Amino acid sequence: MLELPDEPALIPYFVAGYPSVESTPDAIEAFGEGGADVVEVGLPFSEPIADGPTIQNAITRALQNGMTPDVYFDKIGEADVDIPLVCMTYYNLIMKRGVDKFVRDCKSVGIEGIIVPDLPVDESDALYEACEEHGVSLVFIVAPTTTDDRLERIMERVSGFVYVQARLGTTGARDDVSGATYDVLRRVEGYDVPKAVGFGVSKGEHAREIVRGGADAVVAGSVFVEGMEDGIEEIGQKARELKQGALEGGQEAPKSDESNV
Amino acid sequence: MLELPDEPALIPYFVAGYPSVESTPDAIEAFGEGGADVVEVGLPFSEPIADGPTIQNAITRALQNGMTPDVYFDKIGEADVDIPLVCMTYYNLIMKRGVDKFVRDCKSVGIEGIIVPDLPVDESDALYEACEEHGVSLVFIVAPTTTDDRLERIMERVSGFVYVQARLGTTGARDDVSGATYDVLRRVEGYDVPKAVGFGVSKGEHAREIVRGGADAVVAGSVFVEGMEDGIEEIGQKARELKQGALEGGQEAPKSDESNV
Amino acid sequence: MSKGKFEGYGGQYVPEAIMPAIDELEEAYEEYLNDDGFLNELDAKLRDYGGRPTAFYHAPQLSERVGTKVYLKRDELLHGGAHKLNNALGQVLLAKKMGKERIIAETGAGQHGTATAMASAALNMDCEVYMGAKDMERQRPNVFRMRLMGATVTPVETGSATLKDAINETMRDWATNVEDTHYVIGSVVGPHPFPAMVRDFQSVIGREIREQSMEAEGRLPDSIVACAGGGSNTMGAFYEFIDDEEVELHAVEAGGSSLETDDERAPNSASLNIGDDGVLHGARTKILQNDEGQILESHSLSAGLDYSGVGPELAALVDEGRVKPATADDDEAMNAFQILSEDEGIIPALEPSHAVAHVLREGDSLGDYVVINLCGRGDKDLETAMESIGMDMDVGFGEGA
Amino acid sequence: MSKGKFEGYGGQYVPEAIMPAIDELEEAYEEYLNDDGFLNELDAKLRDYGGRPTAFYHAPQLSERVGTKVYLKRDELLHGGAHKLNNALGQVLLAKKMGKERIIAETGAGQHGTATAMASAALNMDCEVYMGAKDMERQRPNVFRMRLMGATVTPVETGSATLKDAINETMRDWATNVEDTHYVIGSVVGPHPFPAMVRDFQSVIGREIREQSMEAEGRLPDSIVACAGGGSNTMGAFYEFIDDEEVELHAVEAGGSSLETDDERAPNSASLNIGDDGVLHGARTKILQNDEGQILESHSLSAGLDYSGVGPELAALVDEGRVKPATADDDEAMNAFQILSEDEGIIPALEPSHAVAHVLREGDSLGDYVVINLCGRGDKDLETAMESIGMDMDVGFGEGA
Ligand SMILES: Cc1ncc(COP(=O)(O)O)c(C=O)c1O
Ligand SMILES: Cc1ncc(COP(=O)(O)O)c(C=O)c1O
Repeated sequence: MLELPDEPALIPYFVAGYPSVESTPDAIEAFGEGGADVVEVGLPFSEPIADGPTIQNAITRALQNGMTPDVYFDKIGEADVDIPLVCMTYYNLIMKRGVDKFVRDCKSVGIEGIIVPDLPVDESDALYEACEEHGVSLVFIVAPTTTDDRLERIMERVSGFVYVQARLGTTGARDDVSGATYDVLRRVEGYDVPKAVGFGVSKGEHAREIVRGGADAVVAGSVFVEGMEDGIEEIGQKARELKQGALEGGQEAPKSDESNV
Repeated sequence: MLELPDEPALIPYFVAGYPSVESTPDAIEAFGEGGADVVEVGLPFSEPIADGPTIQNAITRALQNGMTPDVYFDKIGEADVDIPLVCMTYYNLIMKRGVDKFVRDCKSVGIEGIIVPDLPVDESDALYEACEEHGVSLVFIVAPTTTDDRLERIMERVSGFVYVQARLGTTGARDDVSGATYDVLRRVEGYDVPKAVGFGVSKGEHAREIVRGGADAVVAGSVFVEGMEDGIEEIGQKARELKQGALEGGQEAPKSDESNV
Repeated sequence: MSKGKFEGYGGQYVPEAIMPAIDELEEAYEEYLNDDGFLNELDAKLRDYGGRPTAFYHAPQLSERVGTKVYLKRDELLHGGAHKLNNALGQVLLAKKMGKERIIAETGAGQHGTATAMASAALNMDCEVYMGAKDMERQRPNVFRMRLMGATVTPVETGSATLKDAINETMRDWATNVEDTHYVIGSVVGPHPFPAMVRDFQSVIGREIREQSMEAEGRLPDSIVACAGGGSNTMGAFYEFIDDEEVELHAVEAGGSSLETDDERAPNSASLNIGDDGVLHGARTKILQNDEGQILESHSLSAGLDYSGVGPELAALVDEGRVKPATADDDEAMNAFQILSEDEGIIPALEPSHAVAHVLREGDSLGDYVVINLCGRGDKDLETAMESIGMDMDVGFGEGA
Repeated sequence: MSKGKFEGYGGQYVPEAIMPAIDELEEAYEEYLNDDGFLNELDAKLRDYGGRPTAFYHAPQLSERVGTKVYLKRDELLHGGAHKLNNALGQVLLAKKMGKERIIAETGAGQHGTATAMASAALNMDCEVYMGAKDMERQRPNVFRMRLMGATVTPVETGSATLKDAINETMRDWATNVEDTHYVIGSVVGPHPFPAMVRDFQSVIGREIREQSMEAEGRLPDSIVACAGGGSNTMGAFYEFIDDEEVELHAVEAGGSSLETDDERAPNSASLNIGDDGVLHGARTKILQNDEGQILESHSLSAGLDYSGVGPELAALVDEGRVKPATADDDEAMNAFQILSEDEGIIPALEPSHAVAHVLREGDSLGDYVVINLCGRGDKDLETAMESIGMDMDVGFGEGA
């Protein structure tokens, strides 16, 4: 099962197979060296309805490059890192492979958590059971629009961390932190699971604000995918910036015990 | 009032203003010299629904050349011939000028008959009265489809000659004489008015057959209009051919007294 | 002996060869228009094939804009997209009863030709449509539609190679093949009995308006507004109400680019408004002509109104003061086309856009309750509109709006 | 907790952000679909604006050709030219009742976008339509129609820049603006409650068929045949008859150029026939996918059928054996398009041409009395047909037939 560190964590995301199939393990390693605490590795699906333009384009390119589930597991297996990995993909790929097999394959290459943006808790029975059985965390997203009763149900099943969607819309780097972020964080703060905030995070400053606002981790994707064309060093540097911001935010934040009242 | 000669007559038709406005009186004279007994001079109307392609095109050109009713009467007035003239036109031009004035203008330039292909006897009251008053013949067309009661009514009003339409359709030179011609001739033979056959006559041979079949005259138009571009001499020669055919037909025909039984 | 006159207009100014066929047609028409079997058969075709009754729609946004209650009589929903089918079905069925084997028709933009091709296909009759060669070039999709439906489309190259010439040519075909052929005239024009017959076949529009109006509003409208080319949708909408003096009848012609004419052309099609007495295509009526009686070429943005004559009965009704003539120019019509599209999501043909334009201009002076006869849909006019509205609407193509 | 399942198909596979809106929609839909006020208002709009009931036509020539009695349910006569308006009016009216201020929709060829733009104009709502940039190029007239009716048409440049991508993009817009925006899905696809709701809005077709069938023939048809893209006209025609086991229900998909697929594309759109279980656009259903679960690009001559998924309820009905799946390929559809045009003077859209093709092929094995759901007219397809039928029909242009 997935565990986040005690200090504010950075969870970078990128698309396996982009910019190339070969670069996939390197990218994971570069993130590790850049201070990432967990790496979310996107398995590309042809209809990425929850993703913004940057990630959509990366997905299209990754598919053209020949990225498939088999190749995905192979390449991830090649990566030499200690930090836990999370698989982000759409449900059809999981269903097609067979839910149980998919989870086992994840486990076998060091993937300890799964996020499926088009699988709300209501449809998650099969995947939840397989994850439980194989000891893989199932991460759910909580959105600004999530109602109280939905939140309750999500929290019953979530493990590893809860993915707090910082704003309505799709993935994509933004220039500011949405006010909605703090509202959602406040609503989940009573639950005993780490909170990771994503959707729009692109700067150290964002990371700092978000962690100061009560998050345990920040997720950033588009900003890394954008940098990917420029080479692996770039993403290491961006990772350091974000991790640094998160750490600073952690020092400025009220103690979680206090905020947990 | 219009009178045909005793011998088989030739009635050529052409469009005033085609090929040029100036050629109009010359054409009339050429027909006279070629042996025509009456000349039918078409006053061009923009919507010649009863005419075939040859005459339609001549009409379009004549209008472009500036032929108008005023010019028509002027030019006809310039022609130096002894034979009677007939005006062929569509009813709107007559109505627009004023029926009475139109007939008077005809009379004043030596036009002794009027043919209006879109004016069936049923609509002819006004024109009939004006023609009667000014001593101009009103020529009607009898078609292969004309019913007995219509024939009766037409024959009550016709004068000068009755225009026997040789076939269904529109004006235009044809290669043979329609069988319908003889049927119609037979139906009108009991009436005491000269019979002129038109629609499709183009050769001396046709003229001969038609007159042999009982006609007193042949009307030919398209064949002359076609020849008109080649110069005035051409039409004189064609006229002679047709007149010759008609005369031959007359010699071969049963005496009209006999056929009138 | 002259027949089918409306206060002197109308009559039968056609070649003798056609007269017997016209007499025969008149007889058949009089027989069948009082024959329940025929009428029931026609009604069934209009319903099951054509889609009658057409809807009667209170247009809320347009009403608010105009400041009076506006209903649309939705003959654009008729099969084929215009009121033309009412007449084509009636005539083709009549021709079939008469034992004719062949249908001919003229067409300008292709609407009447399409309706005739449809009716002929539905009733399994041979069909040939004459169309100006120039019009064929401009209206390829309609040419294709007619051919798809099995009609022969024959180009007419004479004259201006447009509607007028196609009518002339169809008359010629008829004069040639009159024995087995029926000429389906597309509007309330031509020799008697066509104006009366086409009116009768179209007057289902007005009968439905009366019934739907009573149901929707419990009363007759203050005004009925229709565009007039030849005037068949006009007479179709009006005829039922001639004796209801309290209902104003507005016939809106195409004002084109101007009401000024010269010796050869009229930059409009406003024969009811500026035409004068003459004979065209078999009938005496108001026509656009010059001082000598030559017919002027008419013009309008909307092909269906682009005609130099108008139905004789409509001419008579205008002289009597029963029908009020009006015009809307090209720009007003195009503007009305856009307004109705945007207000109600109904893209009208450019022809009835003239009627809409009149209502937009006259507003509540037409009364509290106005019916527009929306006699055709605008799909056929999208090209024209794209050209006319131009870049404003077009600029976004392929790059967001 | 999973909802809206049809034998395991269906469900709600959407981002969490949208789930509350979907729950809200489901509540509203359940409330209003039992609300007489709402239903009466919708019925009135369908009648006065849309032109319902649509005709029910016994096609004599086609029947003779097929050797069995064939009726056409004429939804091509609906305002806009296809059945799509039934659903668009229903959803936009529902959204208005729910207090939404903005309508969004995806469109492929432009039919559903046009219907949504129409309904939005009629009900005075803002409307934005997403359309693949490539589709916009190919369907300029429909883009123009939507813009005329006041809709914003936004090109989607991602992926293959066609329908699939437009759906993805509309989902994204919805996920962003879900609070004041309603997404009008155009077929019986997407997450619950869309498949059930769209079916309910379309099922007026089947209710009319029942009534008209009893009136015309005194009994129900032996077979009802409809084309299936997403399957909304299909479910609309079939739903009323699910329990009438004696009525065979045939869903005809686009066989395209071949039923063989490779790893990236299906040269067909036959998901009911050759697709398998998967999740696409919010629902579990039969989809065209490769061994890894990537969605295959579908293909069909007819843009409206060109979709890689199909409604979940239809998938379930096929598994149960209640609905018989079939295909007609591009050539058969084009042939049927021509035959119906020529036989009856009705030019069908290429989509229902597939249903016609099936009837032409199967003949009287479908029974003595067959109804085809003629869900759209072919005006939009004339270009495609001109290209495909080509010179044979084209050769005469400008030089006589
Ligand atoms: C939609 C529409 N409206 C009007 C007309 C004009 O004809 P009429 O004046 O006979 O109604 C046409 C002619 O094609 C037409 O297509
Ligand atoms: C005329 C027509 N028929 C059918 C369809 C396919 O949709 P469905 O399968 O939902 O009826 C479309 C889609 O645009 C269409 O326009």
